[in-house]
Amino acid sequence: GDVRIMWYSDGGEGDVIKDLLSRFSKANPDVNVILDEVSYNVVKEQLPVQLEAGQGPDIARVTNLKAPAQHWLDLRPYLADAKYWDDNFGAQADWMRPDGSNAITGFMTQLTLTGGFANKTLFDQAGVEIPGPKATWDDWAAAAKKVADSQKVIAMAIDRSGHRVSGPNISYGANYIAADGKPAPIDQGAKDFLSRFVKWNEDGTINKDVWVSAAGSTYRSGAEDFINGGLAYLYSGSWQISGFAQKIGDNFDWVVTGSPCGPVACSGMQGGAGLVAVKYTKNPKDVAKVMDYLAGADVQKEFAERSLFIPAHKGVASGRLDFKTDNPHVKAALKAFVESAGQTAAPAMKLPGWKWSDAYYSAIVARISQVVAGEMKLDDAYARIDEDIKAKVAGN
Amino acid sequence: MSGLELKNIVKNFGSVEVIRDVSLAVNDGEFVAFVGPSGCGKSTLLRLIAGLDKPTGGNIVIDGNDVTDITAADRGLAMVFQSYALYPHMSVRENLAFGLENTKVAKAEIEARIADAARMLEIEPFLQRRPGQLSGGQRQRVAIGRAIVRRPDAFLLDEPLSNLDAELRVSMRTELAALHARLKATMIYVTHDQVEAMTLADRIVVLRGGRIEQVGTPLELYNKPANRFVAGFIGAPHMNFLEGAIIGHEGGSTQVETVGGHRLSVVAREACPVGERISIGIRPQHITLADAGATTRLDTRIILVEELGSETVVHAEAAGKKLIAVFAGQQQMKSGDSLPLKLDPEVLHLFGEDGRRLS
Amino acid sequence: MSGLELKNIVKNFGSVEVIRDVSLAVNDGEFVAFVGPSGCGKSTLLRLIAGLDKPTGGNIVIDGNDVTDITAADRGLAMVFQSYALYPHMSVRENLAFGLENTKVAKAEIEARIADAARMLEIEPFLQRRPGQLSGGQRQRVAIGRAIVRRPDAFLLDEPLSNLDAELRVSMRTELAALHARLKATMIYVTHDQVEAMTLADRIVVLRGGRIEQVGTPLELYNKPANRFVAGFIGAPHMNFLEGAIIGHEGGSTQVETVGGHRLSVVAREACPVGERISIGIRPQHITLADAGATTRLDTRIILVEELGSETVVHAEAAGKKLIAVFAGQQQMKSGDSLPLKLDPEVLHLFGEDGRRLS
Amino acid sequence: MTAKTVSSEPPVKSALRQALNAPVRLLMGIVDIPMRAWQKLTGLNGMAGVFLAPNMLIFTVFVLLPLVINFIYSTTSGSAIFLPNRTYVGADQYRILFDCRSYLDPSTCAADTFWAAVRNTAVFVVFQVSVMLIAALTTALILNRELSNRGFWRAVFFFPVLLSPVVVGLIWKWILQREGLLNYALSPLGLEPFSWLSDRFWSFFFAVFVSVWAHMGFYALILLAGLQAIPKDLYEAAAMDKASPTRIFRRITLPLLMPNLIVVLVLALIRAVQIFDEVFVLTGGGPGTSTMYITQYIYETGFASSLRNPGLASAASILMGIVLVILTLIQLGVSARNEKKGTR
Amino acid sequence: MSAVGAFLLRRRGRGWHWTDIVTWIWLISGVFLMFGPAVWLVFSSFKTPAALAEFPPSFLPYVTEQAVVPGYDKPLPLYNVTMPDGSTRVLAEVRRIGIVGQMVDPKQPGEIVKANIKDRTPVRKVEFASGNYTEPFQRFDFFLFLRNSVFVTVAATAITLLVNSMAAFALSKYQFPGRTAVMLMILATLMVPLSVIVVPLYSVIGTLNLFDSLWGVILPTVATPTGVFLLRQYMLTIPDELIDAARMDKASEWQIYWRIILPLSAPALAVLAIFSVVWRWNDFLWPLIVLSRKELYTLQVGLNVYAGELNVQWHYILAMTVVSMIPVVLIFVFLQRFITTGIAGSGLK
Ligand SMILES: Nc1ncnc2c1ncn2[C@@H]1O[C@H](COP(=O)(O)OP(=O)(O)OP(=O)(O)O)[C@@H](O)[C@H]1O
Ligand SMILES: Nc1ncnc2c1ncn2[C@@H]1O[C@H](COP(=O)(O)OP(=O)(O)OP(=O)(O)O)[C@@H](O)[C@H]1O
Ligand SMILES: [Mg+2]
Ligand SMILES: [Mg+2]
Repeated sequence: GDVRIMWYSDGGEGDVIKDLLSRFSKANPDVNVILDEVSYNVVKEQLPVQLEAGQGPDIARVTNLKAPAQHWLDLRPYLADAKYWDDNFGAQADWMRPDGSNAITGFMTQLTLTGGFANKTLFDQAGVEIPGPKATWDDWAAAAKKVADSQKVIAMAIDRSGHRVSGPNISYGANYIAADGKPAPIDQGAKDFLSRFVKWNEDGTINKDVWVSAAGSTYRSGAEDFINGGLAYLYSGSWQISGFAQKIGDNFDWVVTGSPCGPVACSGMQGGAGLVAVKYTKNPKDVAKVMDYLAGADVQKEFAERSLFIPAHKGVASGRLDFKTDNPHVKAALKAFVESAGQTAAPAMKLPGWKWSDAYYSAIVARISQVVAGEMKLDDAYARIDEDIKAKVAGN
Repeated sequence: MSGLELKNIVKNFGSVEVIRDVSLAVNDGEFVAFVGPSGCGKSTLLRLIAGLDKPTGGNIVIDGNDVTDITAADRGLAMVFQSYALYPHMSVRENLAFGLENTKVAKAEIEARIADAARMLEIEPFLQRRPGQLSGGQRQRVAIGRAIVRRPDAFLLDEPLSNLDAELRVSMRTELAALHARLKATMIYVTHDQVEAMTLADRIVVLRGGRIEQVGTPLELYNKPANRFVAGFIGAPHMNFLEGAIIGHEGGSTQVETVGGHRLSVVAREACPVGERISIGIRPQHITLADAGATTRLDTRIILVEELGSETVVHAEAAGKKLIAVFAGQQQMKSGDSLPLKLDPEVLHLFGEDGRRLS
Repeated sequence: MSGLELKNIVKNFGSVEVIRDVSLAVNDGEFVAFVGPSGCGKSTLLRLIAGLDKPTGGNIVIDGNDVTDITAADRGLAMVFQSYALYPHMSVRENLAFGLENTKVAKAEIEARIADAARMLEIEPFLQRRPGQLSGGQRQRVAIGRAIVRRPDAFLLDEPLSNLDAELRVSMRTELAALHARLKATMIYVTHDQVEAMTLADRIVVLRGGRIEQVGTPLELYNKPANRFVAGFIGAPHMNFLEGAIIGHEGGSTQVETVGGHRLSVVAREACPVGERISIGIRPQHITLADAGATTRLDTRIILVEELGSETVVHAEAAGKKLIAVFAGQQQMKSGDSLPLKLDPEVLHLFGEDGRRLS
Repeated sequence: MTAKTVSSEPPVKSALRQALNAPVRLLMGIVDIPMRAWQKLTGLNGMAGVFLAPNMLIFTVFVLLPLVINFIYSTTSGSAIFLPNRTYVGADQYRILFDCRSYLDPSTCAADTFWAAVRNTAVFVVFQVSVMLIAALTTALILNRELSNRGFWRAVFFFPVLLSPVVVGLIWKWILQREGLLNYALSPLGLEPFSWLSDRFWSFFFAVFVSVWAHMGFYALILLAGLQAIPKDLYEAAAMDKASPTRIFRRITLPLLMPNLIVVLVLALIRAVQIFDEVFVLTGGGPGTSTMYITQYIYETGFASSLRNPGLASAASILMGIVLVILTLIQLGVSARNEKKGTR
Repeated sequence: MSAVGAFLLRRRGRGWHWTDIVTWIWLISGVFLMFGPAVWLVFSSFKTPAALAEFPPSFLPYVTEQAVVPGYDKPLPLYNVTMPDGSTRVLAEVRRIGIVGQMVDPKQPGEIVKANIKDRTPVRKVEFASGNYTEPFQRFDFFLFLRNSVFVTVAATAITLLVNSMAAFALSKYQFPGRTAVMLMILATLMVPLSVIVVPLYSVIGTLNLFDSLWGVILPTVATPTGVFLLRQYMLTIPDELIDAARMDKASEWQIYWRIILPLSAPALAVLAIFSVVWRWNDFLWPLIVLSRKELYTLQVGLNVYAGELNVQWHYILAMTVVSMIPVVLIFVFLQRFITTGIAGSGLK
C-alpha cells in the first residue's frame, strides 16, 4: 500500500532520503513510498492539526516529538527485531512516546548538539589563545572580548532560543523539573547564568541584536555575523556545520569548541529531529517495513555521512564515520560534536523528553529578551517566567 | 395596446411635491405632447409612466391592466431620455442593438432595423463610434434611434430634438410623424418647442407645478386657452396681457376699458358683471399698425426691435405697460419711434381675476 | 480684452477631420453666434477656443497674445458646456460659488453675485439642491449661472437655452442681451435656435463640416446668403429651391424658367449666361396665394398642412417638386386641395450650379 | 466629453474578438433564461437575492461559520484543537485577558504581553494608516497624470505588492541590519554602522515604512481606478472655473473619490490592525516587545508553541474584531452621511 | 532637465508647475525606493549562498575570480595583494594557514609568496549563479506545481470576480430591506485574519470533505469581503440612469448586470483581478493546510521545502520567488490597461 512521509529539510538531507527511499522502492515494489517534502512550518503548525483530526501522513519527520506522542504508532508489534531498536535508539526512545510507555514510535534521524564555534583566524590575529576544553563561560567571555577589542568585531553571540541557554543554565546548576514532574520555579543555577548573560549583553560582550531582534519565543540565529567574520565566538549548534562550510568557505578558520563549563557541568543540550510513524496509518505493516529499512545500520550510516549529521544510532555513532565532505573544518567540527555529546549533563538529557520543556524555553526567551531590551528588570523577569509557565501548565 | 391611463398620480421627492394629482387618459395610438415650464414635472411624469420611478400615490393603467407595480422592463415602452443615457461602453451600433437583442429579435432583422434607423437619423457614419466620440446632436439622435428600433407599443420621448439644428429638427419631426402613422404607436412627447407640439400632437397637455392646466388639441389650446397661464404659454412670442375692466354690455358686444383709457368692444361676454377687473389677452400676431387717423388706436413707443428676417418682433410700451407685436417681413422701425397700434377685437381673450377664461 | 482671433485652425480626432482650416476674428465685446448642422464642429471649436483641446494646427490669439499653448484656466474665459458638466457633489450654490472662490472674490461679493444670478435664472428655490435633484432645464440654468457669476472677459456658450421652455428662453435671451450690454464681454454663442441667433448676435458664423460657410450680420445672412447652403440653413422653415435655367436678359430684368415651365422675371443678373442651370431660392414667407386669374401663377397641390396657430405652414407639390409656404393666421386649407401660388420675384435668390449666389 | 480618437480596430482583430465573445454571450444568454423567469416571479428585490446568493452562500460557509466557531473556541480551554476535545470554561479566557491590577498600566496585567501588543498596535495603526493614505493617494494622483510610459510607472509602484510578506521582510532586513545595505550606503557620510532594527524608534519607523512600502501599490491601484472614473468634463469645467490644482484636488477630486477612498481607508485600517507577516520577519516584534502587534500575540499564543492555547488566542481575536467593527462602523457612518447628501 | 521632463510628462502648458516637480521627484524616488529593493532581490537571486550571506551586501552577484595555475589540480582564487613595498599584484592563493596566505603568481607558479590576509582582497567578477534556478527545477515537479497554481489562481479569480461583482451589484444598485445589514456583515468579517480562523475553517473543510482537494483551497477565498466592498464602492459611481435606460430596453436584471454593469466596472474588476491573482498565486498558509499531498501542491507550497527548522535555503527561495513572480507581473502588465479612463459619465448629458 501507500506510505506517505512528511519530510522537511534543513539542507541537503531531502536528496539523501530520496535516494535511500528509491532504493527501498526497488527492493519492495509492493510498498509505494511517497515523500511529501514540506517546509518546517507545515510540520510545526499543520501537522498537529491534521493529527488531531485523525489524519496526516503515515510517517513524519518532526522535532516536537513528545507533546503529540499519543498520535504516534507503536511499531513494536510490527518490527522484525525490536531489540535492535531498543539497543540502538533506546537512548532517545523516551523523547517520542507517551510517559510511562515502552512503545517504539520511531527513531532520531539526526542528533543535534549545542556547542560553540570560534573564529580561529580572529583569535590568531588578535593573538589570543583559544580557551581550552575546561574553560568556563567567564573565560570564554573574557577571551572573546579581548579578540573583539583588538579586531573591532563582536565578541560573542548566543542564538535566541530557550533551548540554547538551557545547556549553560544546567552547567550552572539549574534544574527545571520539579519532583512531581511539573516545572519547578526558576532556580538559582539558572539565575546565575541568565544574570551573566544579561550583563554580557549590556556591556557589549554579547551581541544584543540577536536577542532584542524579536519578541516572544521566535528563534533567531546569531550565525550571520559569524559567517561574515564579524564574531569571535558563537554559541549555536551542530546543525550549522554544513551551512558554515558552504558560506564561509575559505574566508577564515573556525573550530568547534563544545560547550563551555559552569560550576556544575560543561553541558550542552541535545535535540534533533525524529522520524515517527503515525497511528492513523492504514498500512502499519508497510510503515514498519519502511521504518525498519531506514533504521538499518547501513542506511543510518550513509544518511549521517551524506547529510553531515550526527547519527543517533548507537552502533553507527560509535563506529567510524566517514563524512562526505572535503572541508577539513567540517570533519573536525563533526568529530568535536560527536565527542562532546558525552559531556551532556543528566538534567539536560531529560529535557527533550519532558512535556513542559517548551513552556520553560519560551518563557525564558520571551522574558530575558525583554530584559535585554531594557523593558523589564531581571527580577521581574524571573517572576514573569514563573507566571508564564504556570499559566501554560494551567491552560493545558 | 389600448391606451394609457393615469389616475390621481402623486409623486413626492422627500418633502418636495413634484406631481400633484394628475389624471389623464391617453388613447391607443394617440400622439400626446407634454408642455410646461421647466421643472413642472414633465420628465418625472414620463419616468412614472415608464415604471422607472414609483408614484407616491395613484395608479397607472396600461392596456386595461394596473401596472403600478410592474417593472419598467415589463411595461413594453421605449423611452428617449432627456439626458440620453447612452451606454458609454458600447458603439452606436451596439447601443441600438441592445434593446433588440434583449427581446430576441433575429440577427438579420436587427441589422435591417439599425440600418433603417441610422439612415433616418443620419448617423450612419458613426455606427462604429462610442457615444463619447459624438457631438451633442449626434448623441441625441442615437438616443432617439435606440427607442425607435424597438418598435414598441408606446414611445416616451423627453425633449428628443432639443439639441438638433433647425433643418434636422424639421426632418426628424417629419420622420417621427411618419413613424407614428406607420406604427400606430402611442407617443408621449415632451417638448419645449411650440412648433413641434403644434404640428405633431393630437393633443397637448399643459402642465404647471405638477398639475395639468389644460388638455386639448393644439388649436383648441391656441384659440381657447382655459386660463391665462395656458394662453401665455402657448404661442410665441407669448400673448400680451393688458389689465382692464368691463364697463358695459351693449347689443352683441361688451365694452372693455384698458390701459390709458383705451376702449375696446368685444364679442358679448354677458356673464361678466360690469366693473369686474379682467385681463385682456392679445397675441402679438393680432396687433396691427393703426391707420394714421383711426380713433381707437393705442399709442405706444418702441423700446426694442428684433429682426428675425421673416418677421420683425417689436417690443413697445403704452402707459408703462409692455406690449409685443409681430409684423411680417423686415420693417423700418427703430427703438424710440412712436407706434400707433390697433388691437383686433375679434381675437381678444378675456380672463377673470382668478385667471380663468371668460367666455 | 481686445478680441479673439483664430488662425487656420485645424483639429483632427485620430483620422477624423473635424475642423478644417477655420480663420475668424472676433472683436472685443462682440456677440458672435455659431450655427451649423449638428456635428459640424461648433462645440469642438468652442473647446479649442476655451483651451480644453489643443488644435492640431493653427493658432489662437486672444488679446493680441498667442494662447495656443496656454491652459484653459489661464485664458480667463467662461463656458457653458453643452453637457452642463455640473459638479454633482456640490449644491447649486456651491456650483455657482466655486469659480468665484477660485479667483478669491470676497465672500459678500460672492453672495451678491449668486443671488443676482439665481434671481435672473429663476433658480432661487433650488440653491441648496444637488444637480441630481434638478430637472433638465434647471440644470441648464445652473450651468449658465456658473458662467455668468464669473463675469469673465468672454463667454463661450454652447447651446445654453436648448432645454428651456419658450417663455423662459425668451426671458433668458433678454437677460443675456442685457448682460452683454452691461459687461461688454465678448460672447461666442452656439445655438440651433434661429430666433436666438438672429436676435442676439452681432454677427453669425455659419459652419458646415468643419469649415466656415459665411460670416455676417443676421440680416446679411438672411437677405444675401453667400450660397445655397447658408440660404437653406438660415430661416425657418427653410428656403424652397427650384431648379431652373436662365433663358434671357431683358432690360432691367432677367428671365428665368423653372418647374413646369413657370417663368419668372427677376432683377437683372447680367453676369449669368443664358442657358445656365441655376437654383432659384424662395423663402416660404415670400410665397403668396395667387389671385384667381393671375397668369404667372404656379399651380400646386397641398400635401400637408401644419397649423401653428399664429401661422399655417403648407407643404405643397408642383410638378413633383416640393414647396413650403407660410401663411399668417389659421387657414382653411387641407391636404389634397389645389393651391395656386405666386412667387415674389423681388425676393428671389439665384444660385449657380456650384451653389454660389449669383448677384 | 473625452477627446479620444476613434478606435477603428482592424477587422481581423474585431472579428477575433467577436469569435471569443460568442461562447460567453451564449453562456450568459442561457443563464438569462432562468434569471428572467425568476425575475418575473419575484421582481427586482428577488433579483437582488439572486445576485447576493452565491457570494453569501460561500461566505456563510467559509467565513461566517468559522467565525462563529472561533467565538465558541474563545469559551473553551486546553491545547486540543478540535472543539469536542476542549473544555468549556465560559468567559474565563476573557477574564484572563482583562485581569489587571491597573488598567492604565499594561505591566500590571496577567496578560501583559497582550496589552503591550494592543498598545503597540494602536500606535502603529494611527501612523501607518495615515502615512499609507497619503502615500497611496499621492501615488495615485501622480500615476493619474498624463505620463508617458504609464504602464511602467504603475508597475514600479505596484511591484512590491507582488512579493510575499516573507520576502518583503527579508529584503528589508538585509537592507537594515547592522551590516546591511543602508549602513553601507550611509557610510560615505561618515556614519557609524547602526542597528536600525534594535532601536525602538527606528524599528517602529521601519515597521511602518516597510508595511507601507509593501502595500501602498495595492491601495494606489484602487485609488487610481477611482480617479479614472471621475468624468473628465468636471475637470474641464473646473479649468474653466480657474481652479488651481490644489483646489481641484480638494473640491473635485477628493469628494468624487470618496467612495474609493473609503474602501482604502477601511481596508488599510483593517489590514494595519492585522499586520503580521512582514513585520514579524523584519523585527520579530523586537526590540523587546516594541513592535509586537496583536496578530503576533494571537499567533504566538495560539499556534507557535507546542503548548498552544487556542482559547486565549480566539478570545483575543474576538476582542480585536469587535474593536475593528466599531472603528469601521464609525467610518462608514461618516461616509454614509456624505453619501446621502451626494445622491447623483 | 527639460528633456527628461518631456520624457516623463506629456504636458499641456509651458513651464514647470510645482505639481510637475513633485511628480518628478516622486517618480524618481519611486524607482529607487520601490523598485530598487525589488531589482536588488532579482540580482540577489543569482547569488551563491556565500554571497548572499556576505556583508556588506553587494548589488550585483559577485564571485571570486579563479585561475587555473599549472601544478595545482583545482582552480585557485585570485586576490589583489598589497605587497610590503606598497605595490599590488594579482596572486592566486594556494592555501591559507591562519592569518597568512600562501600565494603564487599565476604566471610564475613556482614561487610561493606569503601575505597577511589583511593585505589581500579578492578579485571579483559578476557571475550569475544560475544553479539557483536550475537545481530546483530538477529537484521537484515544477510543472506539476505550476499547473496546480495556475488552476487555483484562474479558478479562484474567475469565481471571485463573478460572485463578488454580482453581490456588489446587488448591494450598490438595489434598495432592498436588509441591505445595510448584509453590507455590515460582510465588512465585519474582514476584521478577522485568516490565521485566526484557520482551525475552525479546517473543521469546515473537513466536514465538507474538501480536504486534499484544490477546491478546498479555492472556495474559502472566493467570497472575499474585500472584493465585494471594492466593487460595490466603485459601482456606486456608475450613474443609475444607465440602468434605467437598460430597463427601458427590456433588459433583464441579469443582462443589466453583465452587459452594463460589468463592462462599466472594468477598472475596478481589473484591480480586483490583479489582486486576486496576486493573492491566490502567493497564497501559502491556507493551501499548506488543505493540501498535504505533493501531487496537489501549488508552487508556493512546493517552494517552501527550502524553509527548514534551523536553516532556510534562501538562494533557492529567492530564485523561485523571482520565477513565480513572472506570471503575475505579466498579468499585471496586461490587466493594468483596463484601469483607464472611466467612461461611465460620457453617455449622459
Ligand atoms: N473623440 C472624437 N473622435 C472622433 N470624432 C469626434 C470626436 N468628438 C467629436 N467628433 C466628431 O466631430 C464632429 C464635431 O463635433 P462637435 O461636437 O464639435 O459638433 P457640434 O457642431 O457641436 O454638433 P452638435 O450641434 O450636434 O452639438 C462631429 O461630427 C463628431 O462626430
Ligand atoms: N430628486 C429630487 N429631489 C427633489 N426634487 C426633485 C428631484 N428630482 C426632480 N425634482 C424636482 O422636480 C421637479 C420636476 O422635475 P422634472 O425633471 O420632472 O421637470 P421637467 O418638467 O422635466 O423640467 P425640464 O423641462 O426642465 O426638464 C423639478 O422642480 C425638480 O427640481
Ligand atoms: Mg425634463
Ligand atoms: Mg455641440
